[in-house]
Amino acid sequence: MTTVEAPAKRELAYVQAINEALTQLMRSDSTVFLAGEDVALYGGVFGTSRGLLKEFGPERVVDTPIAESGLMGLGLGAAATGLRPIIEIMFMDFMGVCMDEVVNQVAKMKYMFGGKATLPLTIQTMAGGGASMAAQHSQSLEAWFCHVPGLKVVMPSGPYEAKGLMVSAVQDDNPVMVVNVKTILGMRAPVPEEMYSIPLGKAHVVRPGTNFTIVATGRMVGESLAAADELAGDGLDVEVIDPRTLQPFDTETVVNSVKKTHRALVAHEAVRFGGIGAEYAAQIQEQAFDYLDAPVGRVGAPFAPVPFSPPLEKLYIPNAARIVAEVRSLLGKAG
Amino acid sequence: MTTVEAPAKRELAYVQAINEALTQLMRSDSTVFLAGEDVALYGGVFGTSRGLLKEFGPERVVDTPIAESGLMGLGLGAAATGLRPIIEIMFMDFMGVCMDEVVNQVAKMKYMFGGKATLPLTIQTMAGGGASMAAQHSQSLEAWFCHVPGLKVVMPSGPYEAKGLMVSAVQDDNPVMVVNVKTILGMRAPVPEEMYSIPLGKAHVVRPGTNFTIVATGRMVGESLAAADELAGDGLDVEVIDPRTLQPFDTETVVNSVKKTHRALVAHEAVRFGGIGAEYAAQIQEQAFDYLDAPVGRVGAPFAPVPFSPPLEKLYIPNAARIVAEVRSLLGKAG
Amino acid sequence: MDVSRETLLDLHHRMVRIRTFEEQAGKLQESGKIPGALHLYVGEEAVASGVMAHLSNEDQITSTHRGHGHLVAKGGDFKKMYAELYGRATGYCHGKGGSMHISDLDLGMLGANGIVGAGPPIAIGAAFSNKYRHTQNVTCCFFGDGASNEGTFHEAANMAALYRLPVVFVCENNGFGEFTSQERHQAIHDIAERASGYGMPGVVVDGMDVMAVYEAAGEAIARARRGEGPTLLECKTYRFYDHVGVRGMGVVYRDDSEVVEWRKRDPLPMFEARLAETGVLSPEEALDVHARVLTEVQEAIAFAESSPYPPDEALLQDVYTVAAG
Amino acid sequence: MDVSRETLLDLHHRMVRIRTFEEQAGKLQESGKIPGALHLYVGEEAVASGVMAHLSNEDQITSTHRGHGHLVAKGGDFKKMYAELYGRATGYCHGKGGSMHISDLDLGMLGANGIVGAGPPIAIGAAFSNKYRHTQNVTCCFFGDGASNEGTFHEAANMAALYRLPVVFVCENNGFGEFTSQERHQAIHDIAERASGYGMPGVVVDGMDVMAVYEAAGEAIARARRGEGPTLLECKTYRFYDHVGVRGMGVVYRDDSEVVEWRKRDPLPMFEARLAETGVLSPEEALDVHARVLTEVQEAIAFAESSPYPPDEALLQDVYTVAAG
Ligand SMILES: Cc1ncc(C[n+]2csc(CCOP(=O)(O)OP(=O)(O)O)c2C)c(N)n1
Ligand SMILES: Cc1ncc(C[n+]2csc(CCOP(=O)(O)OP(=O)(O)O)c2C)c(N)n1
Ligand SMILES: [Mg+2]
Ligand SMILES: [Mg+2]
Repeated sequence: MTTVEAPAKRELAYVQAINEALTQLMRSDSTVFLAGEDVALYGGVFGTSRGLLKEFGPERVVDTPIAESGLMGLGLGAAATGLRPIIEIMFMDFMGVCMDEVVNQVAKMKYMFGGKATLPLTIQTMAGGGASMAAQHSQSLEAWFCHVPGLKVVMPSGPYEAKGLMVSAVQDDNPVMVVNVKTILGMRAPVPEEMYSIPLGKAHVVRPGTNFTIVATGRMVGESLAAADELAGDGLDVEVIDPRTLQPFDTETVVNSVKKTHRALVAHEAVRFGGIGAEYAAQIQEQAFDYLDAPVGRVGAPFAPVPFSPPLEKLYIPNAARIVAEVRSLLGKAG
Repeated sequence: MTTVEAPAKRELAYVQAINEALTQLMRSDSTVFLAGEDVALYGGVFGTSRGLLKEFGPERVVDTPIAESGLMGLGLGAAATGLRPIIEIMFMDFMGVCMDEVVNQVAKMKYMFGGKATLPLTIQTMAGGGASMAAQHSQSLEAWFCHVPGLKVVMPSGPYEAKGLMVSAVQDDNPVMVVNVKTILGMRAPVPEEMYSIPLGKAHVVRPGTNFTIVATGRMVGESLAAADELAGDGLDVEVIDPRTLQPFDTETVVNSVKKTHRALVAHEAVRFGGIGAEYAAQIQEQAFDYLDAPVGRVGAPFAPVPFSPPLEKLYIPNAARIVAEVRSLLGKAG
Repeated sequence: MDVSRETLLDLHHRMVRIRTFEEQAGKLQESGKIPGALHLYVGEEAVASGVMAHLSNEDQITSTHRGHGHLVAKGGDFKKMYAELYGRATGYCHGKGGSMHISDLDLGMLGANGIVGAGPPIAIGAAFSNKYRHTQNVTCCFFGDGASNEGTFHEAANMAALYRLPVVFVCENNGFGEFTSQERHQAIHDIAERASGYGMPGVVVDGMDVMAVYEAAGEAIARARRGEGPTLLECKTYRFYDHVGVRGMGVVYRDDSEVVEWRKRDPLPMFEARLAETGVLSPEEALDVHARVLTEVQEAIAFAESSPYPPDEALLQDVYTVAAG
Repeated sequence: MDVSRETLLDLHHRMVRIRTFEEQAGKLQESGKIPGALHLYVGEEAVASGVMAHLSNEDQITSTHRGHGHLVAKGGDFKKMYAELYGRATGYCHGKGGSMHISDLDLGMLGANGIVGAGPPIAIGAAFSNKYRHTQNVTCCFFGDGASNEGTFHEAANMAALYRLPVVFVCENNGFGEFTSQERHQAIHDIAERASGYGMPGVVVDGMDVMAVYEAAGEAIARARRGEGPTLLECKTYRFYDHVGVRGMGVVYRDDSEVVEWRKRDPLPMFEARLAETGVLSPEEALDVHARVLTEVQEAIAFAESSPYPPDEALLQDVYTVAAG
């Protein structure tokens, strides 16, 4: 298993990249199993586990009742007794029905037990809006989990990250939540065929730039690249950074970038108020205060549940245009 | 019912202030009822509802099974059909077992229904460490709920706030979470005898000052006042602001203060990473960037679960000394 | 039990309304006119109709992700319903909820719900409120066989029995939770067996026979109104289409033959045959009903399609109740 | 069923160990030496002892907030236990967990738990693992009457029965959830009645009679080992002291007379009388056992009190597993 940063030739869709990661992980380690609702016979409602039942059988690819607390506890109990579970919570919006297991049990068991427990547990879920699925099937709640000591959180921005981060998550000996983004499951990109990992806790400079830094997560990485192209027209040379791992956050890479560019903005799909962007912005101004020529901006969803009606939802979800607008207003604010 | 800011003569303990608020609210409105675990016969494990069963009877003071999802749903269904419930979740750490009801049902019903629902629901709970109750009975999780559109969140810093904010919460026609702090339940202060309210969304300048702003929540308000006294020795004139309502946050009062003092720090008991202090710090630097002479600092708990062992827990929980140290280091950082 | 002609025709009318609404909704979604996910109620009409015939607008129901049928049976307005599915400002939720959150509090319909198992806790709250306010009203909680495995059902059922709340738990056992058959999600055959564990009666009824549902629901609801507490009423039924959308044959998780078998017991033709035999409603008259309802549906669809989308300002409205004045 | 002398003495020894550990722990807390909340197991010793006598260190248990008795019965080390209650570095959790999180994974004790109802989901995970790894090991899940109303129990019980997992749900029905009596938190008398709703056998046993528990647990555990799936074993017992701490008389939520009645059935003297009658253990020999255990306990307390608190660095250690090298 190697770490490959240079993109390969072969292209895969995001959903296929997840599927390939799961397949290779289960081939390489017999203690890895997948459990979730409709992950086996149906292959996952998003298709991420298609074909796994056939190859690995019902002992290792497990359809569960609709009982997320039981499901998450199953993962915890199995992880604490020598297995390497992958627990799928279909939509991130459903974390509420197993929140105690995630936050009070999974995240804290090791510390409460004085370090004795080792919990190689991966929680896989699907976040984001844009599919007209309304308020209970469209949320991005990663900020909650980044606030919980004991958890790691990753958010892949494309197929390459989807596979590499899934491999890293499953091979890590800690509970890791993999927050995939449902609206970019069809996105295609080169993905190496071998099982590679992407180091947790290291940000990726997606687009190098010299005079503005955009830190973007998940789907907003693509939107930020589009924004960067447009802003190039303003003579702005934007650096786009994808943290890849939201917790632990690679402060160093981001702060070094801002020390170089003197301006920054954080973009995510989650609600802006109390989103992870608040933490990142706070850290940037704490550690690069004397380098900042403008306040650290933030782009996120407005303070409302995700609406169903397509035009309202379109208005709700951050995009390249809003990022461009926010960057321009920050330049206006520049001291 | 009046709004009284001038403190009265009579003193009450924090716990008595809550009890008096509940009593007066139930006397004044027959649609108000209290439900929770051991709130009736036992009077609440913290004593907040002592005497209520005797005065109002079992129809209005309801002991429930240990079933927080059912309990929160009971509050929601009752609120949606004309009652004004107060739902007690004994420890804030238990929000995980009713998280879906709070976040996907209570918070979103009104919006999802196009505004038709009115939900005068109060959720009362107890946060904070310092009582050697370990990782699952000591958390401060308010940041989670401040990130959820549809909820309001208040955090009383003393007896006066405890009564006034409880009254406002119950009289508000929206879901309001009242986050009390268990370690200051014995704290005494003057509390008016009549039923008064404290306006939601308005911060309180607890201590006026000219050259440094500390925004502190809950128990950290008292710690910040102590810190301010000590810092006065450094020739610093610290303004201490208690937001009282965490969501919606009174940005204006805080930003105006910082424009005057040019320096700020946010202090809370919750874990620092991803705490509400991140949002407040991000807002301050966004809206007062040109006035800041130093980065906005933050004091919060380190990135670990709350430990049981008293010396470790003492080390874990933020206090006046840590606030003083952080303020001094910020002055060092001053540009 | 002898049932009045009015009631028989009313039950038939409710079923026709649901069937017609859903068939058209399915077509509209397949043609791309309705966004998002639709969970159709086709095949299960007898359950909602048989229960709702006993309820007034002051009686509440909680629903599920498969909620259109419940709202239609509760008296839902086709225009506002289609407009909601279309995401238009004229919809029940002004376009903000869509299929999974369609609701009408004025009819006591406390909302379709996107979270499986979310209904029971809300239902006991409404029932608690009915009791607290000394009304005779009842709350009916619809939930699926899949939902019966969620902890929320357990907690709510226990509390309902403990407090003797006026609630009826109506389990729509259609044999599947999404794509997982009942025998693959629980080790029991009758979900009603769970009732005794809470101290409430459990009843199993043929969910394809609207009269059977009407009768059993009547008893459970009357019992609740008398203050004798909750009942768990399991209705064995079947979903003719797929979990989401229309397609439902040639799927990996069930045999077409099973669908064919169940379709032989389609609740609507079965009931219409009975109405014809007993001379209550002739086949011609039945066709009339279908035709009238279809016209209503078509008018409602036209209304929805000609309705505006919500204005941009709506995005931030109704997150909170703003104090009057 | 005839039980060997060794087993009888072993059961007695486990009960004496629990009783002595708890009585002393209670005193230490009252004297302010042990911080935080203690939930004592006094009165319920027969349950943990009768179950644990069937388990090896490869068999797991999940526990509750009232977990000392479970860990003692599973073979817990007095020194590490008291040191943990004292919050010392030498404790089972290096002082980080305390009473509510005391655990020893080496003994298969997956932790006391501060969250009511948290055990069952974890237990089915361990049982799933036992099955997955093709072991013959069993997981016993202890939970209270109050916890039986949490949704987590429901979800775990359904999954255990569905997958025929090697788990035994041991309900310690001591008649109260905190300060709420069973009749005030559920409308049923026997929690074992809930078993049939999941498709597993339910058994009620006298939780004050260690032999009865031993026998019933033996059957349920053997059944699980044979791969025949879970059992719900309800043990009727009583908590002699208060929910938290020692005081338990003159409280608002129960009559002293009730406590007095139950104390007449104190599991330890009852069993000792039986051992004396049957000539297995004379009263004098029994006193010897108590004396020896008390000495152990006193040594352990001395060890705890002379142990250091965790160093400051410990605060941030063991939040995560750090990759070796
Ligand atoms: C808490 C939660 N888990 C999972 C889902 C995804 N989901 C939506 S419908 C459904 C199946 C529900 O089955 P059942 O309760 O039998 O209702 P039916 O669809 O058969 O009417 C599932 C698993 C969800 N919406 N909420
Ligand atoms: C989720 C949750 N709700 C409430 C509590 C508070 N609490 C601690 S112990 C307890 C009573 C538990 O009763 P039972 O399960 O019968 O166990 P017992 O104390 O009788 O042994 C309660 C309500 C908790 N710790 N966790
Ligand atoms: Mg179903
Ligand atoms: Mg109990």
